[in-house]
Amino acid sequence: MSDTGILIIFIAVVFLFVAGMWLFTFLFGPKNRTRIKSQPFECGMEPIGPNRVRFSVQYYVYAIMLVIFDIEVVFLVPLALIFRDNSVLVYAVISIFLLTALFGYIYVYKRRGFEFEE
Amino acid sequence: MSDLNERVQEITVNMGPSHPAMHGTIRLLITLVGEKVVRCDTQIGYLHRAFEKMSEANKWQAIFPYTDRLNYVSPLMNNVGYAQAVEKLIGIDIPERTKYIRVLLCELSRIADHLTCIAAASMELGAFTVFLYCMEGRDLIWDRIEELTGARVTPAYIRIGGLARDLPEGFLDRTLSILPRIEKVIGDVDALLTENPIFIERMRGTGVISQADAIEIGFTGPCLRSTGIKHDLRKKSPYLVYDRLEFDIPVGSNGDNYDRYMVRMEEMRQSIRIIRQVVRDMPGGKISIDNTMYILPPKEVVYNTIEGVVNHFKLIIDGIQVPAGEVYDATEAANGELGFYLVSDGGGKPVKCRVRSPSFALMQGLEKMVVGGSLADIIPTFGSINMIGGECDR
Amino acid sequence: MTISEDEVKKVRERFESDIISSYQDKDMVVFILKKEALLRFVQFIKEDPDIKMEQVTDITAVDWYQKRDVRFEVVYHFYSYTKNHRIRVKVPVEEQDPKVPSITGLFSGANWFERECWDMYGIVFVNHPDLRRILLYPEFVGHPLRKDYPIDKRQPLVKLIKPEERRERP
Amino acid sequence: MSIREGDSNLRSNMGEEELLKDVVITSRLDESISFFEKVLNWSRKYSLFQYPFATACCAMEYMTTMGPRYDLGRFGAEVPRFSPRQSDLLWVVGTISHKLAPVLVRVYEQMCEPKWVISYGVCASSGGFYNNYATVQGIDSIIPVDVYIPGCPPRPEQVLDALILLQEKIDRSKAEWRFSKKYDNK
Repeated sequence: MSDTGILIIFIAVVFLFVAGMWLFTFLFGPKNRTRIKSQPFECGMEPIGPNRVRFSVQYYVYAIMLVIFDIEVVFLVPLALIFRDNSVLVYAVISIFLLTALFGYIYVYKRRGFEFEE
Repeated sequence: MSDLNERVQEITVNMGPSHPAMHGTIRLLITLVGEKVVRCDTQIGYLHRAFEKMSEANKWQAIFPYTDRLNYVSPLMNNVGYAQAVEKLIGIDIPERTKYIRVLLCELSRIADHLTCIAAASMELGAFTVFLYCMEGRDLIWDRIEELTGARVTPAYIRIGGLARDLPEGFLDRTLSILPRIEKVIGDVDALLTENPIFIERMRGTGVISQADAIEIGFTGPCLRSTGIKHDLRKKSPYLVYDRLEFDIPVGSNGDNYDRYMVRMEEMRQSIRIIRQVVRDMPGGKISIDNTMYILPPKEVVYNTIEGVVNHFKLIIDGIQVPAGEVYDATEAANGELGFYLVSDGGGKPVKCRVRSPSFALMQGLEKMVVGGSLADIIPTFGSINMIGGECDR
Repeated sequence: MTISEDEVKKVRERFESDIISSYQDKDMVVFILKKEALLRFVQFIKEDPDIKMEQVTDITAVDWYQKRDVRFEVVYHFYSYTKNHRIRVKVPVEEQDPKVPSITGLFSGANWFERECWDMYGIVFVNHPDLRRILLYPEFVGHPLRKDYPIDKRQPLVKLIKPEERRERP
Repeated sequence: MSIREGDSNLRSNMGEEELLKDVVITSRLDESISFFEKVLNWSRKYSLFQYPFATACCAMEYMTTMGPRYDLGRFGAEVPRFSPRQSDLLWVVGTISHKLAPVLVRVYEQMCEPKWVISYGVCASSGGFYNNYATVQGIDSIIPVDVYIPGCPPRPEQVLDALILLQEKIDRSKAEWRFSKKYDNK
């Protein structure tokens, strides 16, 4: 089996698995949409007030920073696995990558993005 | 960043009755700005089962099963508190052995109460292992209570003027044998939680209450001792045989959740110490007063003599004739001062049987402890108050 | 556990006209007081250095329905941590105008106890911060702990299914 | 509670001829349980996600039932899901007061369809000895209930037995699936 054959099988299995799961839940779950069931669950009480409310922007900033530094780590792991022969090239690539991330870190630190105001 | 925060709107969150951390019976209407709590309207009453109305409809000795279900984590303490108040109203004195047995049962229930509080509080912070250890520890205690009284959670074992029955054979040695195992459970919980950085981060400095606020709101029990006030009714106004036992009162320093946790852990060790002393010098003798005006005559008298039958019948039908008057008697229950205010007009049923429950006063202070903190701090604060629905809503 | 004789004398001659009677109960001194003097009395026992009541332990009411001419009696228990003694203050309240001044100004701990007393007995605590029902739901009509309220008069919020219909569910 | 051996109406206790005796040979489609539905019932009965609606003293006994000694996890019903959306077994544990009744009805309404209710303890089943103005006299007056557990509080063994009874009830009942029943979506 050539490489592409295995890839196709893999994709087919994934697709079948997902389609099967969806089909099962669609077939076996009886649907009974009532008014109360469609309301949000608030510990057994009627929901109070709008839930679309303007909250502080620092949560948004926090989320963005998480994405940046998380993806950065995600890239490092395969890099370390593939380049096992620790040649200079590997270190060069990694250091360039980390340096750019470091600049971002310093910028956010200077703009006090990390302080979380209560 | 501060200039970005003006136009933040408040959101009202409903931490309602059916919430895993709210023990099913408390509704907090919390107003948040971002994650900071601005207002917290505590609503109770979801487990109001009309204890007073039922006690006015029942006879004096028939109220014991209702007192079991006040603080259902340490039911024997409510029984002892109620029985002691009625005995004070009538003016009878119970034999020595009964006093020692009552203290033994109170301290066993106190350990079970603190174990349950720590189990629930730590489970809500994610430490499920501590929950399982504490449940195992509590089962050991409930085995002894079940062996003695027949029921695990609702014993109804204390009677006015004595006890339902005497200790079975070898009960005291079996009680002594479980103490090291409970100490091991407390040691495990201690090792798991006390120096755990996450636990300290969540508990230290959250839910703080000052001494002045604590006294004025009516805090009693571990929550008051955690603010640094050395107040315990077992020492301040000793009842039963607490004046003959030596134990000391653990006191916290800055009234936050961590201190409440440490006070409860230390109190469990003191209770074990008390139990050892009680078992060591437990006197012999009978367990009930023999004035059958107030207590049911023994079974052989009832079955063999006509007076016994009449006496038994009269007590059951008309209830114990408590002389007119009123009394307020407070005992140190697991959560604080449990007071019974009884008013009698000489009949078989109380005119009023009021329970001053510690959880009711503690819940008043929840707003003061929670406002200003973040939303996540409500869970450990509420957990460490150890509010019990039956006792708070009666 | 009881306050000493001279303190009782001091209180008595200070509130001569307002105290209906005061006596030594089993372990506590009891003062029966007129409604009007309650605030001044509580202010006095809070600030007086000898008595120095620091905590209101409990506020409740007793309903002497058809047993006394004055039907209600609001009962306060005070406790002092430093002196370790307690007193009980009883305030008779007629049925026609069940009003008592609220002491939440002096003791913030009295807030919920007064709300419960209003919820259960219908005794209004004048200028209490927010006098709402605490144990029962707002739609509840009447005050259940009064002796003339029947014990099983239920006011359900949810439509109850009749017993015979319950069995049909498959 | 039924004693396991002596209980005659349990399928596992029946002899060969008895099993066939009460099998209704039905020609009507909607009464018979097809093999496909038996598989569905079997999968549902051993993976019950529970919603512990715990209020009063029975909650203490419920904690020990979930605890290490009387482990509820042995019967496939151990995972407590605290949202009605992800749970299909509602444990009503303890006294339900009239103030809490609307909350219970709402939680029951918001649970997804193949749902069962166990009323845990006498207070939930019939109001217990709180026959007064504050307590609902039995939750079957507000929501349909499948299994009642007597006892105040019931011993953990009773609770496990009730769970097995519910599993047998699921086994015997017709399985609901997407087109099995027309719901009038009110």
